[in-house]
Amino acid sequence: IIRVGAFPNMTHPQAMVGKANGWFERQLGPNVKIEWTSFNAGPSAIEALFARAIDMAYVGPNPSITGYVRSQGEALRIVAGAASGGVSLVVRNDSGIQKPEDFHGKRVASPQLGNTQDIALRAWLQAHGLKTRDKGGDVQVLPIANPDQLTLFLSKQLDAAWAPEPWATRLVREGNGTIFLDERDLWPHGQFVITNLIVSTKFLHEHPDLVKNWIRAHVELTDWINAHLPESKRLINQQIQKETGKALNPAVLDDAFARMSVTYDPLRDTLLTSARSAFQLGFLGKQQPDLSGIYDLTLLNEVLQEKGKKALQ
Amino acid sequence: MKSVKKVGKHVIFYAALLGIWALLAKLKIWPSYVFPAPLGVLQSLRDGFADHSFWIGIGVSMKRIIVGYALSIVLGMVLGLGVASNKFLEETMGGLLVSLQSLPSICWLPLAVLWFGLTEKAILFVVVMGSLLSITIAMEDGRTQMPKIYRMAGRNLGASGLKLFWYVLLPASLPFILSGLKQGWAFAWRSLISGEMIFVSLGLGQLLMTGRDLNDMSLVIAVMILIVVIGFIVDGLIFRTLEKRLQYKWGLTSAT
Amino acid sequence: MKSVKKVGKHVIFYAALLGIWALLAKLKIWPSYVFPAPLGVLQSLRDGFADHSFWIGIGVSMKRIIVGYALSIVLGMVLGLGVASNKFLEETMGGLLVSLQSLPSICWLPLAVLWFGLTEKAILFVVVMGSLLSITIAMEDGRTQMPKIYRMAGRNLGASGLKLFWYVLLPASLPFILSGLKQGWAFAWRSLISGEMIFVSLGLGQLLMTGRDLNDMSLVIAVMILIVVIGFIVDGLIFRTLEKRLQYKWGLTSAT
Amino acid sequence: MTVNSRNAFTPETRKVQLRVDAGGRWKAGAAPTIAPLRVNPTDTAKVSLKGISLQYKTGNGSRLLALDDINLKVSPGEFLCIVGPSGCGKSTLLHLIAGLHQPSMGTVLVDDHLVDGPGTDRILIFQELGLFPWLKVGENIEFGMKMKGVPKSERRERVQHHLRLVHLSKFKDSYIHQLSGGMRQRVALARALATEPDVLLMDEPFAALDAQTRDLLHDELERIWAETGCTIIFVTHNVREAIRLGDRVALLTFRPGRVKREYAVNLPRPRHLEDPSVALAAREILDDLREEINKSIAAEYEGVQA
Amino acid sequence: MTVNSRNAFTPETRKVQLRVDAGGRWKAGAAPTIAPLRVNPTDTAKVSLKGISLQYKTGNGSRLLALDDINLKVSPGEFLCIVGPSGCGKSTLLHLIAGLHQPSMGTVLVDDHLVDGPGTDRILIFQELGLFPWLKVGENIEFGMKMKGVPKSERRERVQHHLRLVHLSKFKDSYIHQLSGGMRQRVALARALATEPDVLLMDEPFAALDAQTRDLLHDELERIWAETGCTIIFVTHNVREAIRLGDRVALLTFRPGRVKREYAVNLPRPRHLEDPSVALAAREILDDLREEINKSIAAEYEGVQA
Ligand SMILES: Nc1ncnc2c1ncn2[C@@H]1O[C@H](COP(=O)(O)OP(=O)(O)OP(=O)(O)O)[C@@H](O)[C@H]1O
Ligand SMILES: Nc1ncnc2c1ncn2[C@@H]1O[C@H](COP(=O)(O)OP(=O)(O)OP(=O)(O)O)[C@@H](O)[C@H]1O
Ligand SMILES: [Mg+2]
Ligand SMILES: [Mg+2]
Repeated sequence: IIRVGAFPNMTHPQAMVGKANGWFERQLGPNVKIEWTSFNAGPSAIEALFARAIDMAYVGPNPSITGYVRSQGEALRIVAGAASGGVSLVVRNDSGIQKPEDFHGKRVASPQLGNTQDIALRAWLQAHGLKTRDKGGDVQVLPIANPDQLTLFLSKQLDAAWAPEPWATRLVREGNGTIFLDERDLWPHGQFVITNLIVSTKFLHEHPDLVKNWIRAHVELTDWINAHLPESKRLINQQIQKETGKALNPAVLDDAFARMSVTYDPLRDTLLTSARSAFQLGFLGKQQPDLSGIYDLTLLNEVLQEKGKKALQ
Repeated sequence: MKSVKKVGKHVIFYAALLGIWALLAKLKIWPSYVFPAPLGVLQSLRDGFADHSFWIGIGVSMKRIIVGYALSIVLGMVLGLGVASNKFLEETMGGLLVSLQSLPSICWLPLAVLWFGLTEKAILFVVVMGSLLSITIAMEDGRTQMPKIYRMAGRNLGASGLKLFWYVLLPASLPFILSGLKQGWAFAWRSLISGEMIFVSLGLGQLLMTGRDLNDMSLVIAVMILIVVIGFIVDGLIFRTLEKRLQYKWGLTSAT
Repeated sequence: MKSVKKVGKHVIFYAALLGIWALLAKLKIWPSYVFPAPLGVLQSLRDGFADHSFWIGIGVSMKRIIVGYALSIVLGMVLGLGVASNKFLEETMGGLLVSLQSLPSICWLPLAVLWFGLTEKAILFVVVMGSLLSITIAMEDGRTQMPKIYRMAGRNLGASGLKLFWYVLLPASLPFILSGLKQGWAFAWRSLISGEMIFVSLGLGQLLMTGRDLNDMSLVIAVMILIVVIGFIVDGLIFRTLEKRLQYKWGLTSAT
Repeated sequence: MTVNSRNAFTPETRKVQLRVDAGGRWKAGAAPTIAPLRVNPTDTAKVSLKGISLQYKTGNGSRLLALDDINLKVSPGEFLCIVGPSGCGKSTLLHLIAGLHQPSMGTVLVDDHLVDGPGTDRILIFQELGLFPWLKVGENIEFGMKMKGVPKSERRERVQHHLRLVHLSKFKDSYIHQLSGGMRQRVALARALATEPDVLLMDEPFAALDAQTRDLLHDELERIWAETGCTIIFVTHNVREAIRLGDRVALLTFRPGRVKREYAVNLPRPRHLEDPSVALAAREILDDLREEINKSIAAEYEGVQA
Repeated sequence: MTVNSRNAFTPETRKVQLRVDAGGRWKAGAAPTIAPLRVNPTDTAKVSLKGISLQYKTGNGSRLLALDDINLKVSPGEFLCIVGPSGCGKSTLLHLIAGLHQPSMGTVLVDDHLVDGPGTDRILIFQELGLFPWLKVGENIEFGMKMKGVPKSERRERVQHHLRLVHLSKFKDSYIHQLSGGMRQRVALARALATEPDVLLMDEPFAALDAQTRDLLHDELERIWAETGCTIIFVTHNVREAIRLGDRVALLTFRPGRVKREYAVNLPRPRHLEDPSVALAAREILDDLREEINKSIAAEYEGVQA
């Protein structure tokens, strides 16, 4: 048995497609039973992992880090990447923002205090010489749940938002916004992690073969998705519809997908960089967390080697 | 005759509500994404029922709420009995009931997952934790605020211990318990919605979450309407019936 | 003497709870990051108070809960009066009270943001919507389930309309209202926690959310303890005092 | 020696008259004491009940006829006592006059106006008292005046006065549950008297009082009645008390309640409960009553066999 | 002609004896009717109160002494009536014997056992009745037997029997609020009698009944008492009723309640309420009572001036 968690969300493409077309079942064979659980948010998934209710999960980098730190490195390991990109800074069209300096005195939202986007936003502002209110400056950073961001865009109470997909696209389409900045532009090679695959340490030790098989299927599926994008998007939407009762607008899905990429590369550096700036901004506690052990890419590299692909560090 | 008139009143009332709503939506004070018109919500309702997601949602959630609520009542009463019968428990637990009941369901989620894993039981646990104490509070209030004469008469006629509780204290505090059952029902629903956030599980809570996550206000309102309608039916079938019976027995309504 | 004994009982009770908790944590059935030991929570409490975040959280949340709860009571009573005095409202609204109260706070968040933006008012709105109907339900129950003789005696002595409500129906249903106030208090807290999730607003709800987002169980439990302690104090200072007064007046306690 | 009662009440309109003969003994049933009922149509009545009947709903749709075709006229300033077997509908009748129930048939007129609700002109002392537990004794007595809008200083004075009347000054600040049964009854009495109604409806107001206290309160009630000229309808199960107080006594039949007979009480006031004349007068009514009770027992056995 | 009461009660232990002389008239206060109280220490008492006093808490810490140093012995099978002014502590006394309150001082013994709680051997008919509104009349009557564990078939029979006794067979399935005041009182009576207690404590059980019904129930009560040999302590404000029923009448003083005097009633049974001998006997007690009431009125005026 292997129990896997994921979100019914487009940033979890492998999970969505895999569930929809039974990819993992096929690849892992009839002896392995797969139990999927869908979560609405990272903390619940980590909670479930902590409680040993699941063995494996597709989650964002932020919950992975907190989960790792919180358990003093005991509970989990990142074993592969899943998706990259898909985050943008959207400004409201009539907010008058044209260039970074225009952010003075504006209200900018991030989804949650101290999460990846929040940190990226703060770091970006800092890099452009803008100070947030809590540091004595005049840019107001407001952690607000994504749906509320849209409402506030519409009621003109918010000037900009650092938002993940599909929200960035919806802010553009429905909230009268424009992409001011695609976060990919800030990173080397235009890639940074948005979703990765974590495994409970215990499970990893007890069933390395299962995990390895999973990673193999995961890598193959990633390649398949990239080769069959329209089909994949259809499957993703179908699966989202099935789980939440509501499909995404296909146009939104298309736009959003264009701003992200599906990859098995965990993009280790981007996570560590992000964690570093998080610490510098005062999150993640008083001591610099030691994230050295968060990755366990041995299995991924073995798989890649088998396939004759380049190993990752 | 009378019931025709009553139905008429209801029709007028809901028509008026709908009218105001439609008017507000027409005025376009707020964009329709945030303040959808009745038609949009109707569309959502139709869609939801058409693709079965509402039927499934209602079925799944109703099952959970019924089981969870029933458990709450039983456990709430058992706890109430415990508090009532044990002076030590009364003095210590008694003062904690309200404050424990104030804890939001979100506090119980981690424990639910920890103890029950990702199962229906975890959701039930959240529902039970959310409404159980509400029943106990009502029982306590009933027990301490009912006329003293009933307890005295019961004891005088030889009731004591469990018998006194079951045959005297409980029925004598029924008006309070009934009120508590209503409040408990509301707590149970709210907790269920929280509980269904543990993992994606098809219930109405999930639909509500989806609506909110997608900022799809028509969906949110459609689910709200479902919850209200279910509540209305349950209220009418169960609480009002119980109340009427009680009012008849106790002579709280006019008899002419 | 008596109060010394009572304090003693409390000490024993809480010590026992703490003991069980410590024992469970010691046994390491669950890893400490899911089931923290008392010491870990104590550490969180100390940290929280040391960096003032708990003080601020308590202050901010207390202010909101007091204002919101007070508003709920007033509005709940006004609505209760409306329902009580108007047959049309009674027949139509009356049946909706419980089901509307069942709507989780999450339903009100979008409206709160829409109408009040990111202000304190939005949070207060959520609190009020969360607890207001609970008070109204209690008033309705009190009004319909109190002994008929009080209403008859009041009318006989010349009370009618608002006077009847204020001088007879309200005091006569006070036992129910008191019970409703407790339930309303619990609803208010839960709604506050939801409301504080709208935006970062320093309150205890925010702290709880942070704890949950960071999977920091010690922080979650620390905040839970704060909420329980606040509830305990409020319960003791307000509800118990009111209850004792009422019990004394109505002669519900032993007089010897 | 025939003595007319104090107030302007015409004995001819009554069915039965009770008189004392020269020797101070009662002659009951003798020719002159029974006169046909002649109602003068121009009589202004304070309270008049016309063809009143009332049904109570009992379980699953069945009904109980509590009062059946009651016709009664009470003149202004009259003191009418109502007696009858337990459960015959006396309290129900007072509720109707107080406007707390609506009759199933017939009309209740007070001052020739149709009664369709309570009014401060008619105050009822409930058999169950209906004191307010959330108010102190003094506040209970004050309540009716407060509702009427009597100014505060006057209210305070009248509360004091009525407290003294019922011997409860010391209990002004007590709550109801701190009183004994008889004390509660006296509070209810004081509460009703303090509002100074036109029509006072009293439902066994002295049932829980000891003999002496009741005697004293009889005197007080009589005095107040004489002073204020109010109309009193007084329900009691104590026939002597009815004769002690009433200008007229109406006897109700066993379920359903009908007016079986009315007695004009032509005894000089002040009367006393232990007066032989009162006792003697009570005999006749008691005999009548006995007949009714026997009916109830017959009904009982019939009920069991049915 | 001195007639001893029916049961084995020694008249020497009473302070005052009421007798009827050969002419059927009362001699009260004459030398032989007053005898010093001689309590036989070996007497087995069914109920004995020793130095009982009871304080009620009233507002802000003050206290009201309701009973003060009550000493009373009730022999097995005795019928003791207690009379006294309103608010003197009669109900309180019964509550104490029933074990519903604890005395502030002194002890209550029943069968030489200390009373520290209610017991099914002592059933009290409350002045406020305390019927259960959630139960039907029949179920109310059944309640005590159910608690005692009487088997169902027997219960049903006894319910029927007692319903008939109080003439309420037709109301078996009614709820309490559907009954009149007097009917409720009869239900309470039936409920108490149905449990067949050793000691029956009755707090003005007939206060709301019409004269005839009360007469009938007096007879029934007397019959049951004679048949079962139970001990009855009967509180009433009606002195005649006390003499009609009691072997002995204890008169309590006005607040605080003390035993002012005890009267042995040496009248032949069956007695009747309207017997001249009963009326005559009542006189003496009434005079005593009057004294107490006057005290209460004096206290009243004092209270107002203070
Ligand atoms: N709320 C009610 N519902 C049904 N029946 C009722 C109700 N109230 C009274 N009754 C019935 O109506 C009849 C008359 O009751 P009522 O209280 O008027 O009698 P009453 O003459 O005052 O008797 P009592 O002297 O015992 O007080 C009784 O048979 C009683 O059972
Ligand atoms: N719960 C109480 N708290 C305070 N005082 C009380 C309480 N109950 C009774 N009392 C007082 O105790 C005294 C005796 O009351 P009790 O009811 O025993 O009188 P009673 O003899 O039964 O009078 P009645 O004939 O009027 O029923 C009264 O003065 C009363 O005010
Ligand atoms: Mg009556
Ligand atoms: Mg009493």
